[in-house]
Formats: sequence, C-alpha cells, structure tokens
Amino acid sequence: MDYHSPASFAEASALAANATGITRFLAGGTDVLVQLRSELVTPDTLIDIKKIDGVRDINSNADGSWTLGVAATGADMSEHLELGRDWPGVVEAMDLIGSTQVQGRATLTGNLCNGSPAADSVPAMVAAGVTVTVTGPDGDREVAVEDIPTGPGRTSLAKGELISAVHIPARGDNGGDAYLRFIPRTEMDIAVVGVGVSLRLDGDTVTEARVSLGAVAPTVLLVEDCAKAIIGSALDDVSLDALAAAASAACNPIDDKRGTIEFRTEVAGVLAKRAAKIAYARAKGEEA
Amino acid sequence: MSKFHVSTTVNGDAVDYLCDPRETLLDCLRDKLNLTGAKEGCGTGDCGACSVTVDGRLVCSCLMLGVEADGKQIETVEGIAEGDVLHPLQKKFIEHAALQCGICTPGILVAAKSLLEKNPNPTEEEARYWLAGNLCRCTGYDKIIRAVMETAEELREAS
Amino acid sequence: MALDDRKTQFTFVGTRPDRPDGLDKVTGRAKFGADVSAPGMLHGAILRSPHAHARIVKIDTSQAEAHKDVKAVVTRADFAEVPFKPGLEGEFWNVLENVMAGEKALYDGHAVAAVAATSALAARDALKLIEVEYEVLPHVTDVDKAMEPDAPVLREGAADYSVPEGMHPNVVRYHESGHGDVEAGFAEADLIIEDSFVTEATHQGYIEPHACLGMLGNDGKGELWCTTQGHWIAQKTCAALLGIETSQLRVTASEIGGGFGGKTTVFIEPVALALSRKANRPVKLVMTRSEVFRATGPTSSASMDIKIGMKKDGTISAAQGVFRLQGGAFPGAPGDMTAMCAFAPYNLTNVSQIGYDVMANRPKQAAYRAPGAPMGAFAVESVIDELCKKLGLDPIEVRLKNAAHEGTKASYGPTYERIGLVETLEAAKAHPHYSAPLKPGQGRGISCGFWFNHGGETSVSLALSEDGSAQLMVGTPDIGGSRASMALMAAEVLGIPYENIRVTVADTATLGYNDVSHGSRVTYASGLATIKAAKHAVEKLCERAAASWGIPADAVKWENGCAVPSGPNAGDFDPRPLADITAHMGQTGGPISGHFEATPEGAGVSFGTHIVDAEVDPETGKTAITRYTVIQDAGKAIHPTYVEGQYQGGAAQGIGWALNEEYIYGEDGRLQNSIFLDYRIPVASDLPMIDTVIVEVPNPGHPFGVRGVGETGIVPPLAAIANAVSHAAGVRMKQLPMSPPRILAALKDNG
Amino acid sequence: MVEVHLWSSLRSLTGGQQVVEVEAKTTGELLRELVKIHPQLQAPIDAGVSIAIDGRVIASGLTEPIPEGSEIYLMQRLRGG
Repeated sequence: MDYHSPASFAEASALAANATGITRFLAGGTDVLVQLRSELVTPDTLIDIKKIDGVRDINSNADGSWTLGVAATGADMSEHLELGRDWPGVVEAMDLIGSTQVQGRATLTGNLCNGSPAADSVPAMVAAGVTVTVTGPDGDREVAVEDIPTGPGRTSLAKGELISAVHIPARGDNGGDAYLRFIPRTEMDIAVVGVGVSLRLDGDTVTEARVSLGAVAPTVLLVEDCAKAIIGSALDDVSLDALAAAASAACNPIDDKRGTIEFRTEVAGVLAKRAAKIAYARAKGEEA
Repeated sequence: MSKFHVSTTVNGDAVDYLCDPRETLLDCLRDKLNLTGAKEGCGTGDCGACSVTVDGRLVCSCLMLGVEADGKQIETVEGIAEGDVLHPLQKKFIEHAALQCGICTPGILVAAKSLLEKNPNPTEEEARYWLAGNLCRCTGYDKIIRAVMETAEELREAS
Repeated sequence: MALDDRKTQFTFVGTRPDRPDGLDKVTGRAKFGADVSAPGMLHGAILRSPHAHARIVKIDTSQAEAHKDVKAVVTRADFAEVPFKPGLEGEFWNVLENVMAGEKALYDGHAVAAVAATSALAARDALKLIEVEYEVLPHVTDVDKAMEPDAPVLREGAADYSVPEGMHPNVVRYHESGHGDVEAGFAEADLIIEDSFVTEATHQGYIEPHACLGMLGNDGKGELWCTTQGHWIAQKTCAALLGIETSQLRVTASEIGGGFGGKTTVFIEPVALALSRKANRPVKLVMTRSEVFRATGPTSSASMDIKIGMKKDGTISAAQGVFRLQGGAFPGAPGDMTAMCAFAPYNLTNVSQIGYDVMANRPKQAAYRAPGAPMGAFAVESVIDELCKKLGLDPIEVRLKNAAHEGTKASYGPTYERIGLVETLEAAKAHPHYSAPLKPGQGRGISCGFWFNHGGETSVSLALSEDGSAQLMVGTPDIGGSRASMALMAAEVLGIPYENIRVTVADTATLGYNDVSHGSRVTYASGLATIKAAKHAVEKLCERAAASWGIPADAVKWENGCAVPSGPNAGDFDPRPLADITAHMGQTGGPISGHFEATPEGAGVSFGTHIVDAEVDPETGKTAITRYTVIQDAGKAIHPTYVEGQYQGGAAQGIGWALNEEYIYGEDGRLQNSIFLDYRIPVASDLPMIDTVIVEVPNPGHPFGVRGVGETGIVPPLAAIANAVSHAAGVRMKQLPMSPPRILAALKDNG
Repeated sequence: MVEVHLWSSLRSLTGGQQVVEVEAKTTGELLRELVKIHPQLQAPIDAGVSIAIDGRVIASGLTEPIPEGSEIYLMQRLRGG
C-alpha cells in the first residue's frame, strides 16, 4: 500500500487519477481503517488529505451559508456553537456517529463517500440541501449530496475525483431541522432507520420542507411525498399521519441483521413524525 | 513495501519509529514504543480500550495510522500520572473498585480525563454518553460512573 | 489450638481495602496476554474456514512456506495423535479437533492452518498464500432443526451412553431427572400454563481477545504465557495435544482481561507452541475480535418447553421442562445443568426435567457464567410470572410460598443444607424498589435464580519473610479482584496488616495443580486453601514460640498476630509478634511456610432474586432498563465492594443477553455479526446504576462461610427483564433477545 | 448400608432401579460398588459424576467419607464458568 499526503486537492486528484488498483482517500479514516484491518478493502494507494491547508476549517460566509473543510471532525462541528444554532439537525446527525473517540476523527465527507445507506449525516445533509465541491482532473464541480451515493458502497465520483469542500446553505428565518435515527442501544450502533427533516414556517404553517430517509433503501432517499404531506399544514395530526404514511410508503428496505423490512417500514413513519415535530419546534424558536 | 519514518511526541517525550503504512497508531505504540497500556479489544473503534489523545483530541488509536502521528502530540495512559503521583481519577478508580479485570481501565481513564478537562461538571447522563465508546464487560459501569462523578466533584472543590 | 473453629467475628474480612494490583492496572503497567514479547519472536496468524460445514480435500501450504518472511506453517498433521472417543470423555480429542480442523471444517471460523512470520502483517499476508480445497457440505445451525430426522450429521459416533435409541446422531447426551408424579400434580392444579421459549447464543464478550506467547524446543521443553482462567488446564491440554510431558511445559498466566467461562480451555495456545516447535523461535498469537466471535466459545442456544401447574393459593403442584441446548460442533452443551437448575429454587412435590445436548455447525460452546442455568430460569420464571398474573397473585409471595429452604428436597434430588433463598426474597419484598411506583409504559419483573458453585483442585503456598511480611502464592488467575480477598483472609488468620501480604498468581512450575478460575470457586476454594495454609504457618509459629518458652506447642495459641500462652497454666510469657518469631526463623528451625493442597468439597449452592423495571416504547419496541436491584446470598462477603461488582456485572451481562446480544447466522451458515458494532453488548449509556443487597447466610462448607458469588448473578436477569418487558408491553415475550423488531412484531400480533 | 439415588435416565442402565443399596465408607468405594451391582453404570461414571452426601455436593472427590444412613444422590458432574 502506497501512502501519500499531498498539499493540495489538485495534487490529490492527480495522484488518484494516475494510480492503479484500489485508491482510497483518508480523512478521518474511521471507515477506511476498519476495512483495511478486516482486509475487506486493502487500498493500493491511500491518499491522506489532512495535510492540505484549511481542511479542518468551519467558515461562515457573508450570505449566512457555511463552508466546511473535508477533514472537519464531528467533534469540531459539535464544538462550533454558531453552526449548531443554525443547523442543529446536521450537527446532531454527525454527532450520533460512533463514540466520542470516533467523533474526534470522523467527518461529513467520509460518512458520505463511504456510501452506506445507513450513514447518519447523509439524510440530515440531504434534508438541509447541502452541496459539495468535487475536485477532479477537469477542475471543480458542485454536486448535491443526494447525487453522490449511487448504491451501497458506491458513489458517483469518477476516477481522480474527490470532495474538496462541503457547503451548507444559509439557514434563513423561521427554519429548523432535525435528524433522528433508530438504534437498539443508546449509542454505538449503525442506524436501522434514519430520518432528516428540514422545514420553514410562515407563522404556524409549513411553507418549505425536505424530508430524507436513511437505511430503508440502497441509497439515502429524498422523499417529496413526505414534504408534500406537511407543506401547507401546521403539523396537525392529520398531516403528521400523512407524513408517516408517505415515509413508510417510500421505504424499500431489506431484512438484515439490524432489522426487518416490516420494522424499518413502520419505524420510518414513527421517526418522521418525531423528527418533524422537533424541526417544527426549532423553526418556531422553541427548545426541542 | 517502503516504511515511513515518523517523528512524534508521546507523553512529552520525542520519539521516532519506522512503520508500514498499514500499521495503526496502536500497533506502533505497542510494538515499536513498548507502550502496551493501550489495548486492542476490537480493532474497529467499537470498544475504546485503545483510547489516546492526539493534539488533545480523544481518539481510538486503532482507527489512526501510525504514519498520521507525525508531528503530533500523543498522550496515553502511561502519561496520566505525574511521576509517582497518581491522577485523582486513578486513585478514585482503585478506591471505588471501578475495575475488575482491568483491561478496559486504561482506555476509560484516558477518556474520563478527557471528559473532565472539557466538562468539569458533567451530569451522570453526560458521563455515560461520553464513555459509551468504552466497553466494560465486568462492572456494569456502576462503579466506573461513580468514580468519575466523584473525581469531578473533588476536582471542582479543589480548584 | 482451636484453629478449626468456624469464625464469625472478623477484623479484616468484610473491610474494603484497595486491591493489591490496583496501581498496575490504572497506570497501564499490568501485563495482559498480548503485552509481552521475546527476543527473536515471530508472529502467528490462523487461516479459518469460510464454510459452516465442509470436507477439507487438500491444503497446499507450499507457497506460504516458500515466502521469505514465513518461518513455519502448521496444519493438523503437526499435532499429536489423540484418540477419538465419543462424548465428553474424549474432551482432549474434541479440543484438538476444535483447535485445528481434521477431516472437516465444522463451523464458519474453524481453524485449518497457521503460519508464523517475521511480523504480524507478514503473517496475515502469508495466509493468503495457503490454498485449501473444500467440498462444501450441508449445514445446520439451529437446535431444533439439528434434531430433525433429515438434519445434516456433524459426526457419527459422538453420542454417549445416555442417548436413547432412535435419536438423531447430532443429539449426543441426554439427561432426565425429577421426582414425584407430575401427572398427578397437574391434576391437582387450578391453572396450568404450557409454553415454549427460545434463547440465542451469546458470547462472554470479554474485552481482551485470546493472546499467547509460546516457545517449544525439539527437546520437548516449553514455555507458554497466555491469558487464561486456568494455566494448569492449559498446561495439561497443550502437552496432550503436542505429545509432550506435562511437567516440561511451564505455563504462566498473564493478567486476564475478562473470561466469564470463555477462557477455561485452549484455542490458540497449542497452535503457537506447534509453530514455535517448527520454527524454533518464540511465537506470539493474538486473536482479532472477529476471530474471538467466530471461533471461541459462545454459550449455547436453547429451545425449551415448560409446563407448570399452580393452585389458586399459589402452590406449585407440578412442574416439567424439556431443555434442548445447542453447543456447537462438539458435545458439551449443558442441557443437564439447565435441567438440574431450572426448578431448583422451588420446593416441589412433583417435578420432571429433561435436557438434551445437541451439536450444530457453530463454534464449540464454552462455559459462560453459570452455564446452562440462565436459559432455564428464563423459561421457568416466565411461566411462573404468567401464572401469578392470571391468578392475581403477588410474584414474590408466590415464590416465598414455594421457596426451597434447608431440608427441602431439591429438584435435582438431594436435600438442601442451609441456603439463603428465602432471605433474598424477604429482602426483595422489603426493598423500596419493590414498592416504588411505576410510570406509564413501565413494567416490573422479578425472578429467582440458582447455581451450584464449585470447589475444585486447589494448591496454595504462603511463605513468611524475616521482617514479618508474607507472600502468598495462589494458582487461580485474578479476574475480578481476588488478590484482595486472598490477602484479607490471610491477614485475618495471621493477624498482620493486609498491606503486609503480597499475593502472587504463581506459574505452573511454582505450585501444585490448580483447577480453573471457574464455577465461582476462587474466593471459596483458593480462599479456603489460603486460610488453611495460613493456619499451617501459624502452627509452626506457635511451635517456635513454644520452643523458645520451653513449653509444649499445644500450650500456645495465636491471638492478634502474636503467639501467647494458651492459658494461665501454660506459663507467664510476653506475647511474641509474628515478626519477632520470623526474625530468627533461620536459626530456630528454618524458613516458615504454610501449604494447603486439596480438593475442597463444600462450595455451597447459592440463590439470588432480582427486581427490574423496564420501559418499552410502544411505537418502536425499544426497551430501556430504568431501575435494577440485585439481591444475592454471598455466604460471607470477604471484600464487599468486589462482591457488589460481581452482582452488578452479572446483571449487566444479563441485560445484554435479554435485550440485544445474539449470534446471527445467515442462510450460508456464516456468522454475520462478528464485531462489537453488531454484537451489541451494553454500553455505559444503556444502563442505570445497579443497586445491590448482599445477603449473608453462611456456607457450612467454608471456615468463614463464603459462597461463590460470580455466577449466580447472571441467572435471574433474563427472566426478570422478560417479565418486566412483558408487563410493560402487555404481551408475553418468549424469545431472547427481546430486540426492538421482536417486541414491535409481538405488539402488532397482539393488536 | 446406604441408599444411592440415581437420576431418572440411569434407570435404563439398572433395569429400572432408581435406588441402589450399597455398602461403602467413601465416595470412591461407593462408585466401585455401584459398578459391581450394575456394570452398565461404568459409562456415566466415566463421563463424570458428582455425589451429594446429605445435600453437600461432592464434585469429584473419591475419598469423602460416607456416614452410615446418609442421604446419597448420584448427580451429573458439575461444570462451572
């Protein structure tokens, strides 16, 4: 295994473009090292991007949006109070991944590029409308988070491409987000179901919403029917039931060691309701 | 396969080692530096027995490569006591029998010390969640949590 | 000398001093299995079967052997010929076959070959150079399916004398016991409940993977360092498997990072020695976590049918149980123990119990804390709870009404000596937990539990130093603070401070044979031996004092750490403290030591009662344990803090077993959850504080009254939690673990 | 003489007898006498048995004294964890 620690994304991209065999980028490494150790994936080329300037930065932009470096860790995000005030759902989703120790290393970008349908931060990012900059041999392009994963363990990134920055939109007024997942224990598990909700209100009425589901299909889903179920409502019981039904209907899960099809389908609806209520309360400026 | 020369600082001492890029920081601490206090309980970041801090950040040393340690400041369980004076957590763990077999103890002490440095006044729930990545199979965590909470209280009173 | 009087007043016993090995264990200094190295050391790695059941057609190791970093490759051919005998009698053969597969790979993870190379990475890489040709065979992993007529046969001829004719060859042992007439008893019942229960296999889950360092020369002399619950059994087994003399192999036990029964046998130790013999260099072998799950012993899975009849007043009129236990690819599943323990807490006129030991394509089961007892208790105590509910009776009152006590005929036959079940039930009834109000969505469960405990071969040696300090050598590895208990008991007899006693876990060359640290025997048996060894030394101290005073030895007694005349008639002499006698022992007859070697037979059975509150989320089926109280009879708590620790640890493991831990096999017979991410043991945030009540009903078989405490604590939790969850959810849960999908499905089925 | 109570499944080896009278002063003698009377009991004894004397379980010892008239139960060998 070759190990490189380039000083720029262009250099990293060139290294990857010219590499043969299996290439992996190393950010937090919390997935790459597990796969390496279990000999599931032994890369021929490992490119550590943490020596690139600014990769751990968390910057707020003039328009209220946020730009995160690809090696900013979960712990860095949790300690950033302003980011947490704007996007508590995204920060909490990231914070749910693994232990305190894993938080010291794990990153949004790594969670995304690992391609797991159960990745906790991804539904939250999709709900929030997060985009990423992809740097490749032909320069940079902006891609919506939901367009990165293409299936379990697979992404739309081409050879030589890597994510070089994460962009979270401006929160704006009267907005709130939330992410909830189901795990059998209180910590340390992979999501059996995950739901991210981001919404905006006009008074008591939901005017915008994005609802995303994790671990219920080969990729994280952005479910329009869920959004439709609550837009125009004050999140009354009828709309919440419609939201739950839409969430369950969107599920296309598998039976596996972590949960059954029936369980995932049912719980997706339960969590969608609960997450929507939290996001709604946050949008109203209430504690949730 | 070429090896990498790594210069790093462990418990305040400058150290050097050569490592294969596939070797973890835990492998390097244990096999090259003879610091066997950090344990490998799982190798997948699920048990916390290999906990160390890197530049002040609590991590699993099994989830970090040895080559990544270059230029970093690493603290392990061997560095918790000041000379022959035990850290209050170490004393309290012995006093409370917060260990039975003792295999998880080094990782838990490193993690608990990191908690109290960040949050000198944790609630029981905060302490339990902070330590959720440190598995203990012997104690049911009761005496561990009591030891951490009592140490926190004593440290607050002392400062 | 009144040395054999039972002691009831104590100076040191019952106090809570710091453990002697505390400093080493909080500073990272303590040496566990993987923490040592040797000059010229090689690293080993083991190739394991990816198939649940396959004939090994051919193993080609030539490429691996040719690699420059590889110094030895071994397969089954490199081990001794151990004759095949059926059943548990052939345990050496079973262990050998488990350590390294012979003709067939019998489970996913079964070892088929091993290498030693110059680095751990090189050893792992070299495994890929070994080519194994398998003929894949049909497999079975489920206990009920393994008993069906068309189930794949793991091995013909493994069944022992006990199996009735006509059973499938996978059924290898059969047990039936009981007394009275259950049919007559059922006829007297006002309510009979008959139901079936299932538990999955769980792993002991010790945090330290198996690790060892072995050196074996062609002269048949060897050294082995390993993490084990018993280094003499490791010595005996390794010697047998390698065809060397037992005494030529010295085994040193490392500090042990948890065992719970799982480190009572060998797995990698003989492999390291075989590699070392071939390479003529020391070889270190350390398992990965995945290897621990796939290839070391989990507990048995179980399938059970229970029928209990009760009268309206709560009297149990008859009880019967059938317990089918799956123990992997070898005989040994403790179906007999399950049967014998299941009804043991109760005074029953009519009881019948049947146990089966069934083989399947899974790793060889190993002991796990009261092996066999928790599953039986889960099934039986669930039915009793349901009977109480249907008859409107208080579950503690019903248990008190039926509780076994001194003089009761046990369900397994004999008449009980003094036991403490009633005391634990009375303590449970009086505990504020039992009367505390429950919130909506919460349920409360209780359960009793029983375990036999064990004595076992024990050797202890105690040597006094000139300055009056003492070194105590025991042969039972210290898993949970036993050095402290030993020092307390020695201090009690010698009358010198606890701190002046150094306790060492001796290696196999330094002390006589010691049985494994299992069966909750350490504080009982090593403790008894320590007391006797200390008394032996005291006898000699008294003799020296008597000689110095010119009076007969029996005119001297030992009091508060001093030799004193036994009465006014013996003479008037100043007390001679221990250090005063040892200071000159070289000139007064030589070094003073005490020894004890025996197999103490009087471990004394023990009982516990647990109370637990659980809260179930009706929308997701997720359970939270909100309050837990353990009440157990310790006989006499030597170091109460470590007794509490055993209670709490047993409860925590029981919570894991009840709620989330399980071996999950795919259709292909491969284990799907061989890492801690998916084998879900409780984490700190899953658990509440665990309250404990130590009941002390002295064991007549121990000088200080000690009963073993390590195992009984895991017997009641499965049932207590199942009862709490069933009350909270409003539906009876009959399958463990009660994972959220299972609870949610049960809630749905219940409407 | 003492009465030795067997566990039920051993009846198949003793022609249906569940209580066997033997003359024995120790646990070892007791096992030898049992085999003399019922040779088929050698198999379970080889597989491992424990003996309860007046409720006290003797796991494996062959030298434990057996008081006259004591209550004796043969049990499967106990194993611990």
